[in-house]
Amino acid sequence: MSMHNGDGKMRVITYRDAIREALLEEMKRDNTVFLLGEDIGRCWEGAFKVTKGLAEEFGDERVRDTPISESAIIGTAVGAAITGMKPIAEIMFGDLTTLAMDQIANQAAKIHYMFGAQAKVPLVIRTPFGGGVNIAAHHSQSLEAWFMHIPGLLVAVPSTAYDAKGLLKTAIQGSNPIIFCEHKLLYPTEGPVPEEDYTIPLGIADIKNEGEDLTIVATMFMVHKALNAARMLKKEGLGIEVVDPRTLVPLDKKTIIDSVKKTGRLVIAAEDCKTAGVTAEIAAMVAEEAIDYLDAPIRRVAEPDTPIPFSPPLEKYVIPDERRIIKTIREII
Amino acid sequence: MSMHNGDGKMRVITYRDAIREALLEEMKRDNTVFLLGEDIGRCWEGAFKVTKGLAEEFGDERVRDTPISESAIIGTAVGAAITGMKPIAEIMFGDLTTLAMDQIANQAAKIHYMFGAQAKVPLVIRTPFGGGVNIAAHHSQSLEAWFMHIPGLLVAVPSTAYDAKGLLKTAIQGSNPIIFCEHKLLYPTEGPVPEEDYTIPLGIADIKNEGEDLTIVATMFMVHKALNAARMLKKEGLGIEVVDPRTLVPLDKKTIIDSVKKTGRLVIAAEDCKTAGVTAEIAAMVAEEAIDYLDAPIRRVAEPDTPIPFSPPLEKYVIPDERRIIKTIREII
Amino acid sequence: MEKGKIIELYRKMLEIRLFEEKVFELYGQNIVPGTIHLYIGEEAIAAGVCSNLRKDDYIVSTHRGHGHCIAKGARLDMTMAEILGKKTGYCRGKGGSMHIADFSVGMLGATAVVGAGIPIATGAGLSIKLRGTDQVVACFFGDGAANQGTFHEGINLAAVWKLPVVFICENNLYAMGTCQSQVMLIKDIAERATAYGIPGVSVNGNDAIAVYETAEKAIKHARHGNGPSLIECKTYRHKGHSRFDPATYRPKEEVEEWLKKDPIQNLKRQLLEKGYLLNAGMAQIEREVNDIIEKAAQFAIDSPYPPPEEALENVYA
Amino acid sequence: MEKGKIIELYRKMLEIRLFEEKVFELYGQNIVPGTIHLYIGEEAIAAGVCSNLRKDDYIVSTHRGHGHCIAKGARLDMTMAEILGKKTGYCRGKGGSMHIADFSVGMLGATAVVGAGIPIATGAGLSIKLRGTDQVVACFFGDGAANQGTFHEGINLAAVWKLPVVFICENNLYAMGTCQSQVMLIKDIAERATAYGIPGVSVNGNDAIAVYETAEKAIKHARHGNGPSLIECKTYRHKGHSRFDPATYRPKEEVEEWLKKDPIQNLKRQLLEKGYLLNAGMAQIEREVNDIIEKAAQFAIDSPYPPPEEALENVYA
Ligand SMILES: Cc1ncc(C[n+]2csc(CCOP(=O)(O)OP(=O)(O)O)c2C)c(N)n1
Ligand SMILES: Cc1ncc(C[n+]2csc(CCOP(=O)(O)OP(=O)(O)O)c2C)c(N)n1
Ligand SMILES: [Mg+2]
Ligand SMILES: [Mg+2]
Repeated sequence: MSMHNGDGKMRVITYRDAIREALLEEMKRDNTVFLLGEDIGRCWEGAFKVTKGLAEEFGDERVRDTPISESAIIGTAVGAAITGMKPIAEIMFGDLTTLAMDQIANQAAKIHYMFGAQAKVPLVIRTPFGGGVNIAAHHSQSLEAWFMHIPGLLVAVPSTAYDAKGLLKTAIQGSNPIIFCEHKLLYPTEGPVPEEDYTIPLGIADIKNEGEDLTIVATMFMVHKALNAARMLKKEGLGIEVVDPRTLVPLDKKTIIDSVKKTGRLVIAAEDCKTAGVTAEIAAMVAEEAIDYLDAPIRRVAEPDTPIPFSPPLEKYVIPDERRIIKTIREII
Repeated sequence: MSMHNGDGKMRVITYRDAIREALLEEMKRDNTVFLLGEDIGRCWEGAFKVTKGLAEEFGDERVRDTPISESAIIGTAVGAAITGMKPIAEIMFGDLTTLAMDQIANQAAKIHYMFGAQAKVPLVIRTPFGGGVNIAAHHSQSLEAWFMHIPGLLVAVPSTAYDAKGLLKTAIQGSNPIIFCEHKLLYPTEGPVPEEDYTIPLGIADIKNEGEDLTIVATMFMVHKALNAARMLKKEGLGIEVVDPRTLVPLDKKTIIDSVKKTGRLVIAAEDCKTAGVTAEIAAMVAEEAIDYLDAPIRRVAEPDTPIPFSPPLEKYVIPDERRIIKTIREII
Repeated sequence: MEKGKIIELYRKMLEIRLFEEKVFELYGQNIVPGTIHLYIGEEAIAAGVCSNLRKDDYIVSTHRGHGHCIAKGARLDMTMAEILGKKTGYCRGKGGSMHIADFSVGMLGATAVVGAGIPIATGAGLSIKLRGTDQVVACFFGDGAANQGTFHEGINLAAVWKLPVVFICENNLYAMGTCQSQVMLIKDIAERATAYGIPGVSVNGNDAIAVYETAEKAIKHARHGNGPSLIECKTYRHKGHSRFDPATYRPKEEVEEWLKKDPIQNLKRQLLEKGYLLNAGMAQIEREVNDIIEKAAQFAIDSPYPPPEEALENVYA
Repeated sequence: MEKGKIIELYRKMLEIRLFEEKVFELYGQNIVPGTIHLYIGEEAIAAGVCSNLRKDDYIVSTHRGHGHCIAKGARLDMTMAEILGKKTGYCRGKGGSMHIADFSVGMLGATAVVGAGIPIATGAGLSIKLRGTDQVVACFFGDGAANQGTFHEGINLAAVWKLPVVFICENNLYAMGTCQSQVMLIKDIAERATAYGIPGVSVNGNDAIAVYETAEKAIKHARHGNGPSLIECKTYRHKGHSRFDPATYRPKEEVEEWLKKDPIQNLKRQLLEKGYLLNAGMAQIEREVNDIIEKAAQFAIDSPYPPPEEALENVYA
């Protein structure tokens, strides 16, 4: 884990609380910031309780419960964003961004460009992705790759409480639409977070573990599985470098390539379906820009191309885990 | 151009007519096949006139004009498909699939799996992608990569009249949901098409030009630009092999890899935005499975990550052309 | 409504109630994976509507779908097995509670995407029209779903094409923690039928006979080629929205008032008053229902999980 | 409506008409890239509505948006330049006819996705409410757009939150080749307001004064914090849907009848009858308008295209 640069104190808090703190601090700092989404208000406080206490703190006008109208949630946020506000929209499950794809891809992401830079769209879309809690095909997907493919949109994929808070604050302070991808299983995970104010710039990868023998680029919950794998392999004397891009757009190609130059071996691990997923872009980028430094084929660890099944043994089988990471590493080392 | 295997006569017809013939023949063969979409009926006959004459031939019940309700178009098609019909839904512009992404990705593609194979979803979604006619950011995108990333969905990307007809007939006769991607600029292009009945299996790439020195995997309209580039480079004595996958799901990895084994050099050309696009998956696949055969970095020719601008010189600048293909080839040869 | 039918209706409702209570009990034992949306309190709707349907008619269901399954005639054991993620479940464990289906009885599936079933029901209606049969589709969805774009697009299309679909809005006043008045200005969702030029009616969703009779009319209307209707059934869920929801956002008095309106107690009272059933008959039905539910639960519990590699099957047909 | 205002209204409508005729002429000369959706025949709506708006009020527009731009006060030269794809256009050539915007006069942009502007207008209304100003949003869209999910979701949300948005449905009876009766069973789209609990009214969209007065009421209603309304303006496009559409799907008699109801001839007649303007005054206005349009066209024609590399700019702010 990279250390915070400031010299302020750290506390250990959850990823969930880190996100909530970012919302809270930015709403205090800037009264054009407001939240909208389904059941984020005082009755429910978010399906994952991320907005706990915020309606009490800021009132129902700034923490707005909406109807079940995903398209209108994003469309409304776009309209507010281009007229001076800074909306933060929550889509309750990442799978439901499908209902708002026109507003996300065609409106939010393109307005600044299409209108010749007359308007800015400072819009944050928060949504949880990922499987592992047995809620099946409509509530477990990881769709980050779709959003990487939309020019004009930024994509954040924090894996720790520290990264989540710092990146979210940057996102809120920014001027561009950004999809802020959270992971259901990360919410309760804990990590050190500074007491003082801080932000993390977009597009700076974090080397979560240093190593000389192989590079794993991992995102979201897979970062932790990669770190576990790295720990296990360390016992065998293998040094695995775990690179967490933290944002997919912009992507910190340099850190990834530098790591590959050092280790000569690359595994990419993400939880989404393999074909045309997050791992594809990173593999392609390296095959284009750093192939000569590779001493072995690139390997991808991802979900097989199936919907997420419900039954626990089935779900466990498709979501990549430490064993698959280690098995994959052994294939090329 | 690969030749048709039968010994029947060929005629030269347009890509548009080839698609129309496939629709016509399959509607004749199977009366559960029907069409629905905006303005596909007798008043307009499709925004690109693909359904010309079909309402006259089969009546308004089987060639159904719909309201401007993309989500209901696909949802309705799904409901019909799981109850014994074979709908072919047209989405007037590929950019508007964004409005139906839940029905496409979460319903059509997942129903067979989620319900434990109780239901089949024999649904064809036809839609035109691509730029080049100055209709800007909301009518010019190429979003094939999104669909590749949806397990349960098939993806066809025909580049010629011959491929379009043969693949569409296979798609209609099949039992799975498939997105049949057409390209606006291909509609008027002509090519030989057999008079007799034929189909083309999914997942079989076509080597559109043989060569020893470099492989270009190209899709849709880029196939033709790649062929032009190959012709120009032939004069310099360079043999460029142009591989057209014809379907992205399933993807004919073997033909691609065999070509790379032969040439040792790979350029991938598609019209969509580069990041996390079609070219990413193909590059990643080769970097995983055939990296040792490469004598040079993989190169991708794709749109830069921008929305499609309106003004002709701007649009021309972002859509990859022969010059960019040749320039890219020279970088690695 | 004749006596025999009412008793059947009662039995169906009881089946749903006791099934759901069993699910509740099992998840107390931690053997139900994921989340669960219980239908307790809303039984009169599924049972009242589906009692009008033939086996070859269709229904389209929601995340709160166990009651719909049972009312349409799905087997209790295979339903329970699916909810437990077992290989013997309707979807071989791939779907679970939120994605259950039984095509053999015309139950075209639940979807966990709120409102997504509406155009699918329209499509089933279109299929009926094109195939020229006289089947009917009943499409269930909640008050929350009535604010989805698919409600608008799906119902409009069914209206324009005069399709045999009955749209049934189960208005339990809440969508998760959000009460209806927070998200729409109208009181009766049935009013939205006006926008599509089709009949719309609100009915007491806790009165099984009223639901039955209202649905009967709409289903006949549809079966005779007169197109869709919208029926709003006012009801209430007795439990929280899902597994861990204590539902503290609902005023106590409101909850109490509605618990008094329990649809099963309602119908039971009527049956006893009319002398259609005596206490002994009641008790017997309860015993019988209890019995098949115990068996279903045991079947589900005893069934194996699917082998992990099955996760890779059935992506394509 | 007072005399001066009516004359202004007339001038605005004429500006739109002659602008569109110029566009038509220019694309005959093959210097308008892409497709074009002309507003000819519908001028009374944009002009009638926007005459009630302040400069700091907002509008949201559609693929048929030139009239909205001009009515809200956008410059003719920069509008024409955008349509021609020139660097001097409002969007530096990046947007074109279907994606034009002038934020300096509160024209928040056209979208080429039918219906997509509706929730965006709701969002502008929310922004007004949160910022506590007394601005108003007018949101234009077509009859076809009224069948999009966004219509339902966007208007409902504006209703629930009582936002200052006036939804204006320009019902020109057709969406491309599809006539209204093919895609909805109701005659008056204004009826759909009922579904959201807001006022809905249908008005003759070819009568500029009627549009003005109806919009005036709705805009005041919104400005005073009483929430949104839906106004349906019945109208007709004189030309085809887009560039190459001969519009043969429309019955001849229908076309002829509507051509007689030309909104500009209508208002001209009234102005002459009331003696507000004499023939000479009319002619002078026409000359003046013609003049600025010629200048605008010349400006656009003379302007350079953007340098190609600008395609890569402005993806992010
Ligand atoms: C489109 C969509 N948005 C949000 C959710 C999350 N969610 C699941 S159930 C539910 C509430 C549904 O309310 P309603 O339609 O009234 O049905 P009820 O649960 O009351 O039966 C929500 C918001 C979802 N599954 N789908
Ligand atoms: C969502 C969507 N579907 C389809 C289209 C293609 N299209 C462009 S304009 C149009 C008709 C729109 O009709 P209407 O809303 O009545 O506006 P009008 O053109 O009559 O002014 C259609 C179908 C589109 N741009 N967006
Ligand atoms: Mg509800
Ligand atoms: Mg219209």
